Amino acid sequence: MSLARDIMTISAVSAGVFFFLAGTAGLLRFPDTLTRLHALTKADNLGLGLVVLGLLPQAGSLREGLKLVSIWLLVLLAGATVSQLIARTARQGETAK
Amino acid sequence: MTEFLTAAVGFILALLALGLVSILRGPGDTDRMMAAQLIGTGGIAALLLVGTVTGVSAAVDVALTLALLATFASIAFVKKGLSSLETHGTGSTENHK
Amino acid sequence: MSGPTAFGLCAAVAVGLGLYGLITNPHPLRKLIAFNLLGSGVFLLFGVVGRRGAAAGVGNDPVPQALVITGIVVAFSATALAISLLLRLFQKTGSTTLSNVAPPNASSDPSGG
Amino acid sequence: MNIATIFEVVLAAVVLGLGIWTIAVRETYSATVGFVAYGLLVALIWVRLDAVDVALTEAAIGGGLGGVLLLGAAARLRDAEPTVAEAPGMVTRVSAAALSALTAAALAGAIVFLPDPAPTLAPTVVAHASATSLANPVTNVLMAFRAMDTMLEKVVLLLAIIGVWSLAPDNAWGGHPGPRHQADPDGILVFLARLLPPVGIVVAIYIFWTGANHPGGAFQGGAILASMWVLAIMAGLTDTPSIGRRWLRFVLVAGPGLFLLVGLGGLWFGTAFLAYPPALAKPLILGIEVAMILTIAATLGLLLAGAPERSVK
Repeated sequence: MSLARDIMTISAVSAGVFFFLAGTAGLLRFPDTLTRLHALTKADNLGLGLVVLGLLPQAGSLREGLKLVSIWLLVLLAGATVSQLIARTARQGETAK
Repeated sequence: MTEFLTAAVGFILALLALGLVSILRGPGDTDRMMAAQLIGTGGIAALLLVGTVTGVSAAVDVALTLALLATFASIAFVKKGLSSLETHGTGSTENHK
Repeated sequence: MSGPTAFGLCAAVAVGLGLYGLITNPHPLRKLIAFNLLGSGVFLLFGVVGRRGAAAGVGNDPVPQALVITGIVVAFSATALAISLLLRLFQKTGSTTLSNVAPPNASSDPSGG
Repeated sequence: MNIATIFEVVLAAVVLGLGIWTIAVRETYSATVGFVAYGLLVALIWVRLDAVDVALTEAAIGGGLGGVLLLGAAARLRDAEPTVAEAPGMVTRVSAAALSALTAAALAGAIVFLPDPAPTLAPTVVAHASATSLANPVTNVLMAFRAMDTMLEKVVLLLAIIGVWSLAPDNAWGGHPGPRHQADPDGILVFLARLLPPVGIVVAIYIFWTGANHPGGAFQGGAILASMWVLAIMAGLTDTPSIGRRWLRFVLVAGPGLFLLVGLGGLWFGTAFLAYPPALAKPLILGIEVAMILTIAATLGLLLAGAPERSVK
């Protein structure tokens, strides 16, 4: 049982770290704001989500688990809103030029 | 298990530093606005992992606080960036003083 | 080298960096940021020393912890007051220079920046 | 050298790199962004140092409110940047560098050669925890053993807000602090500002309540409340209250006022200033903290908003 939990943690956290890696690579390589924003949101949504998923089996109680999930939901909400606002700003900057 | 999670935090931190370099160097203001979002997400992931590694369960509470306040900071980043663009760039809109 | 020692060295360097920025940077807002960096280094030094005082099931000496929490709040309110002063100065004179020399004379030396 | 130490060295290096960026970069806006990042990562160091109470405070202030404060100033002072051309000369720079290096070296030496049986007050604090029936040692120190410090800190907050308000131009005195934000009714920001504050208020109350036995407390909860309030103001859903309002002034003095009253009561009934009667210690502390969280939230929000600047009709 403990082994199964550990395997799940290791695989999910590894996948999460991979998405952070992909997001960072995108930030470094992509040419303009909108594509970089696209890369960043991958790290946000999937990276953190998978890390949270991986830590769930290690959480001591139901309350801890719920807290972990609510953190992810909060970050999702924030990420969606903020990237909308940034994209809108970038768009306005382009049309103004 | 602990070793794996610690290595994962170290890796995420290094990626965070790389991402910050690219964002802070970035040509436009809109690129810099992403910084708060990136640090928020990466910081929360690192915090959750550190909390699990060291067995400090209250680290989840810190992550919860960070999730709310990083959202707030990101919004302020975009909002302040917007107003400075308005007064600086287009100049067509004259609203608040 | 143990972990807390690494953080202690980091804090010592942060104090040095803050001090340097506070003295050399001409922009008042940058001076404020440098001062906050200095303060944060001092707080971290408290934390590192308090970490060595872990005892009786408490991971970090609670008295320096309480001092640091108070310090962070006071530093924040002082920063807020300083920023208000700075914004008012800018509103009144149109510049943020702290020198007594009138701004037109200062523009004759464009080498800085 | 095990993997945990390597992680700690990496963390210290990243934090230091951000510190150097903050000092060295040319643009003020970038320096501010660097400082916000620095604040968020310092919170991670505090968790690693097993000082979670401080980590919560640092996350709330260093990463959140403080960053927003500096950022707002940087955005408004942007035009002022080129006029400052009085960079110090070479002599000043070199001597400042020497002085800073000396200070850093002295502090580093002090850290490396600390006396070995480290002095600590932790056992004393834990031994007296039964006096207040609170299990969080930091809350015990803040609210009981060193309550005088906390009370004076609240007075400092009050003085800071008086100082900020006193910078208002004559025609704006009595008005609303900060600029008025226009609400975009279909905007996504308004949507978020309607959705997030209820969640934030619940989290703030949780952090406040858990502070009795686990890390947390009035200040951390108050900072979250303040950020939610300012979020609603930034979205244009509400305006800052005009500074002449009676309820506002009452809230601003409630925390330190109640603290002072309880302190004087201790002098009257008990033995010393701020001495709580043991049976009433917990309810009294709770009462003070409830007043304090409101005061802190209002004060922090108003400190972020700044001085009144819109002229009153």
